[in-house]
Amino acid sequence: MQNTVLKIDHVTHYFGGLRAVSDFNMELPEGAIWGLIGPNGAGKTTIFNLITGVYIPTKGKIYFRQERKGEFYMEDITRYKPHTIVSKGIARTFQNLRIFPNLTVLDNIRIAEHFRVKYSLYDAVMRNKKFKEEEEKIKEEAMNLLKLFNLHSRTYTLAKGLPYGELRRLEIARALATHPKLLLLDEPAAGMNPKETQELMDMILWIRKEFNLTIFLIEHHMKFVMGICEHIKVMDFGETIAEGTPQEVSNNPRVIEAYLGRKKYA
Amino acid sequence: MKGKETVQNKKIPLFKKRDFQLLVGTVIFWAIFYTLTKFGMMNLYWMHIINVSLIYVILTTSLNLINGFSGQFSIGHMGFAAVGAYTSATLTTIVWNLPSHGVGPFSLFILSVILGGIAAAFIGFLIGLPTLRLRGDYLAIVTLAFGEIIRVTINSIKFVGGPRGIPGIPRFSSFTVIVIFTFLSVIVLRNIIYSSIGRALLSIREDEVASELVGVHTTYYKVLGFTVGAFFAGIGGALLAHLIQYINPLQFGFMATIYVLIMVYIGGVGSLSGSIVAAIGITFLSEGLRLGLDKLDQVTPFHVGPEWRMVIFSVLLVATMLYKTNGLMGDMEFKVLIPEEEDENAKHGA
Amino acid sequence: MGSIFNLQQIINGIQIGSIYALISIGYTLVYGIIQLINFAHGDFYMVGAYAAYFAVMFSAARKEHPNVLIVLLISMTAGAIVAFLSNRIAYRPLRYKPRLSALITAIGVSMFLEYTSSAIPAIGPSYRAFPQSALIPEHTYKIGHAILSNYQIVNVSVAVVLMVVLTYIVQYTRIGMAMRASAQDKDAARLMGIDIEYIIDFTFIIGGALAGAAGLLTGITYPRINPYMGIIPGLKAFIAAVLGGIGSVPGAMLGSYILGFSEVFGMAINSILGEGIAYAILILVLIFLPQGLLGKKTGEKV
Amino acid sequence: MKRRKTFAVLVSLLLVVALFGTVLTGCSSKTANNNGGSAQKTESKPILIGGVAPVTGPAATYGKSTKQGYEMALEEWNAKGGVLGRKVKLVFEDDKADPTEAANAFSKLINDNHVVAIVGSVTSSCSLAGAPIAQRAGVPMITPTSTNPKVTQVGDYIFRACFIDPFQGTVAAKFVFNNLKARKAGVIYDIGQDYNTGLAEFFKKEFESLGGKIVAYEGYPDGTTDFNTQLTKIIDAKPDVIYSPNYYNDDGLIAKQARTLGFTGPIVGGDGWDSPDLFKIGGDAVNNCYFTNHFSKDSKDPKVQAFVKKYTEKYGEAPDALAALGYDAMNIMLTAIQNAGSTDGAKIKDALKNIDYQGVTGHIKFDKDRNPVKSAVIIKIENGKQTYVTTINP
Repeated sequence: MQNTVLKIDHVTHYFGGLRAVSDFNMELPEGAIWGLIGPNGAGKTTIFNLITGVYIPTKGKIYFRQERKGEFYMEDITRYKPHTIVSKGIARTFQNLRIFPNLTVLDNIRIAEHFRVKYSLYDAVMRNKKFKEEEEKIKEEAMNLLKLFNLHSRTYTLAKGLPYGELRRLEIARALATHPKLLLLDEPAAGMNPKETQELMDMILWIRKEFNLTIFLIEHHMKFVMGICEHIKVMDFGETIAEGTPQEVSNNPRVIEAYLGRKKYA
Repeated sequence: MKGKETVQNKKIPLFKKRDFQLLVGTVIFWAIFYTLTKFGMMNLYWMHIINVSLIYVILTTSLNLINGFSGQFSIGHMGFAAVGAYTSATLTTIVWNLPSHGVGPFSLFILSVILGGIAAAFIGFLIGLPTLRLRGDYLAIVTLAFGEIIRVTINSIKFVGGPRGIPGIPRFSSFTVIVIFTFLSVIVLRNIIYSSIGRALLSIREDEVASELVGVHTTYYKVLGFTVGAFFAGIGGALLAHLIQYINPLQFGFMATIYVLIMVYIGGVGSLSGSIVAAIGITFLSEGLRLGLDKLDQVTPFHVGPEWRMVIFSVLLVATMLYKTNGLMGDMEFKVLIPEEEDENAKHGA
Repeated sequence: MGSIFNLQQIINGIQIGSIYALISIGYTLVYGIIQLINFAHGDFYMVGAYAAYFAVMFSAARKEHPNVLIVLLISMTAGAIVAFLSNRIAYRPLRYKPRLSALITAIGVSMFLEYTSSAIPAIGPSYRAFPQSALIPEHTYKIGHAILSNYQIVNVSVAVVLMVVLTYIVQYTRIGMAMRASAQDKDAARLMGIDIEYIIDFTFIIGGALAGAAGLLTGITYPRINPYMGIIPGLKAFIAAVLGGIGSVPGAMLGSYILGFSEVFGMAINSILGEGIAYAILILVLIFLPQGLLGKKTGEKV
Repeated sequence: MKRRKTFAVLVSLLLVVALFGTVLTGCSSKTANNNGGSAQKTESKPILIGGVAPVTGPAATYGKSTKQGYEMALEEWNAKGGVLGRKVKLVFEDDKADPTEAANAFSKLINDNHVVAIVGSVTSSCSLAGAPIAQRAGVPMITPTSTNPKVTQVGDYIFRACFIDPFQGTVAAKFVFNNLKARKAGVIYDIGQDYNTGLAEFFKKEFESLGGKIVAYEGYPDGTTDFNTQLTKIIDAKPDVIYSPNYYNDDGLIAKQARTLGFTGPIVGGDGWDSPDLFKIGGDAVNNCYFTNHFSKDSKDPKVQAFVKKYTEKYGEAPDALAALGYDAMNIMLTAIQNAGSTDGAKIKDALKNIDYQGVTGHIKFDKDRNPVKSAVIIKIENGKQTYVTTINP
């Protein structure tokens, strides 16, 4: 039996009177790649926002696996602030790229390393030995990450000057710079051609291995989801309408109806 | 240029070439004007204007930290300057009763300036804590309101003279003192900006939500930036009090903040160099217009009075903004103000 | 306590609030469409007051009795023209540039209007007595212990009529619809064939006209004008607009009256700290309602 | 590259400006010499007098009158052949009623223009910022209108032509208590201005020590136009008299609003009331009002009559107290230079100390604190006219 990394327990969320997510449950096993699909407005991104603390669920709890002195336990992260959740080890990317446009590629990465920096305001003002060592360290780490993602030639370019594909990679690199245990990807293949999509699939599998991650992703691109995910959850109108392996899900009549009924993803 | 230096494994010495250049530059700047004054070759009026403009450098760069670098729109900056000025002037003038010609226990003066800064920082912290969750113009209006509340409060305190202000403040702010404080302020602000803390502030300006979601404790850093900005505003106010030798609450009203705000935006949001250029440039411009109008009055047949000084000033202000939309410097910095390890000379190009 | 919360003070509050409302509507309309804090707006009000002053003086010089409606029209036109020109010269070139650049030109325009009026000998820096009684002679009415002057009645009723007309324009006319559409989403509005620049001009003209009207009303009620008279009401109106939720017309009206009342009662409770009390109320409201009273809650989309 | 260039440009610009300034030190005296040399003898180069007042910004209205006062006095002296046989020339600077600007202006006049004396500034805050500079440079200075007692305490080169706050407040309280027989007074004053606050405080102190009662003591912030709130409170307290020690533009509105609210008793003020615009703004409401002043315009004194007539002809408006004080301050300074027989600062200062001058605003001698010793007159306003009531000696 694998360890559960993330446990979502009967989570329901309302916006005003509108129920965006109802009774969502999930136990995400360590090292897995899971997918979340569903038509537009089904509440997928809301789930991500609930996990990362952007919203606090109206009902229900979210737990995340933590380690203290070699002992593992599930910590309730339901009411934590987003930055705390990041420091616990959950990182994410965004549906509509949220890179810091007027900062360099390097700074985009270094900001994600920020909370692990160990010097204080005093050290920064004095620019003392401790500051310099720490800065060296995070810069080196950032450079390594940029190399891995083949972005090192862009180190000092302002992020707004990058082509789309590189921005996507930068966003993933930035998420990884927070040293996550769980990576949430919100439509990573959006706007990509088949070749790029294939490369992305390879990259995600490689990231999982390289960084020892658990991955949970939202995607519309069926081929992508079916090709990479071990387990898929399907949502519609805030409810989980089906889940299982790619085969099980693709044969599920409710799923077919949810998609075909809207003629959008036929 | 030195583009081929690689970053990794390069030993960084503790004292960098540019820091050295900056220090030497400042010392030369100081030495020239100090000597000129000492030997009576320097017009004391321009000396006075240099002093005032350097104090504006402190006020402008510190406001730029809040408005430009962390992207919080504050328009109550002179309120903090007021706290600094009043704290420090109360100590030197009322509590310790130092003689007004400005010789005497110099260390007490320095202490009072630092305490002024700390008091301003404390008020900044208290204000920042509840208000910095507001965004954009709502934050602006609350900072304005707090600035005015500070002014109204000081106005009602009899001990510090109420609307009569504090006269007879000892004249401790000499050129040397002001140069040292300005240098230190700029260096400290630069060091903060080129650190992880500065990057956190920048990320908040760029995209607050994304910043929070890559692990930046945005509230903490906003308050921190605000507090540091207030600290230096307090220092600036304290120095101004000991230069002008008189302060009153009206001096720190909304219009005074607007003046500093103009300097920040004319110089360029997010550029320390821009703030320095604009603070010095605008102070000199506004004084230069006095002389210009004197001359104009002599050569033209009709009378051109000092009433027109601010008219010309406002036209120049609008014209500059229309012509240089991002301010004089945009977000560029002078090379000496960028720590070497941060400047791979491709930073704004490529 | 009787002298603090009584009918007289309520009348005073309504009176002050009405003036603020006329100015702050212009603020909020402009803000709603181009997100510009138009610092020069208070000076449009000053221009309106001077236009009315010169109109009355002109007809007085010709020994005619000035027609109130014509004077009102003149001051509204003057306010509108200045607003329109400021937009064309100082704001429009910066339309797609960083938002705060336009804020600085707005400050520049404000300074320009104030200092130029002050420097031109025909206007000058001195206070001028507004010939109120040449326009409308004063009457007072007694209601219980409170005293109401016809100036206050004119003031409030003109303000209310103009606000109703404005609300009608914004809510029920084609151009009002276009204004609301542009405020919602400029790009979408453009795609729908709306000429955004025309709408913005129109908005400035309406805002300027209302400010001009407020200038005349102030002149009648407080017969003293000078080139710097717009600074403080302009600032207060801005605060009122934010208090009500900037961008919302009913919000600006509500904010203005709340500010008017809090000033009156703040001053009545303690005249030294009264100004501070009004600001403190503002801060409290914004801390608990960060979008202002009637502002739209724009939840950040993630 | 661009950055380096900008930096170079900036530095060179700064240096140019600074050197320009440095050069000017020598230059300005040279130009003056040249003027003198080319025209006549060296002695005939004009004597430069610095003048400071706010002519822009919200206080500009006060500065304008004061400046006109300076200019008129100067013209009269020049018409009579100048001072010490030389023409006098006014170098005027604006201070926007802001202390920082005032310090800049004083510094320019003293260090750049090398004026022999300064007349100014109007507000006490600006005078307090300028006085230390004048004192340090040994340039005598006289402020026409700054009433804060602290101004002349800055040093022995600093003089004033007007009353100090305690004097006017005290005189007004005596008049209200003894002559108007009022026992209950309400006070309304601008809390942002030291002049208004000062008068209000001293009025309160004296009135209470005489045995009167201050039933309401209300402030308003700078720039208020609606005083109804404060007045409602004051009038509810049923005072016999309202003391309003503010400037005429506020006082006119205050009187008007007080009358509208049903107050019929006298309203009393200080020299800030003295302006022709008071009637225009206040209309009938300023009837039955009194104020303390330096002089009465319907005084039989030929000096006053001549001044009022000439000023009205020249500027198309009757003089207010600020114009009269500006005029007197300039006259005092020029008389002192004449008496000193020199443009040396120390000598002018000594001449000022011993001056005995009959001005428009009274007979002026200075006490040991360099404040004028002169009596106050009480003016009553009736039907748009000022009438002399009584003189109260200090």
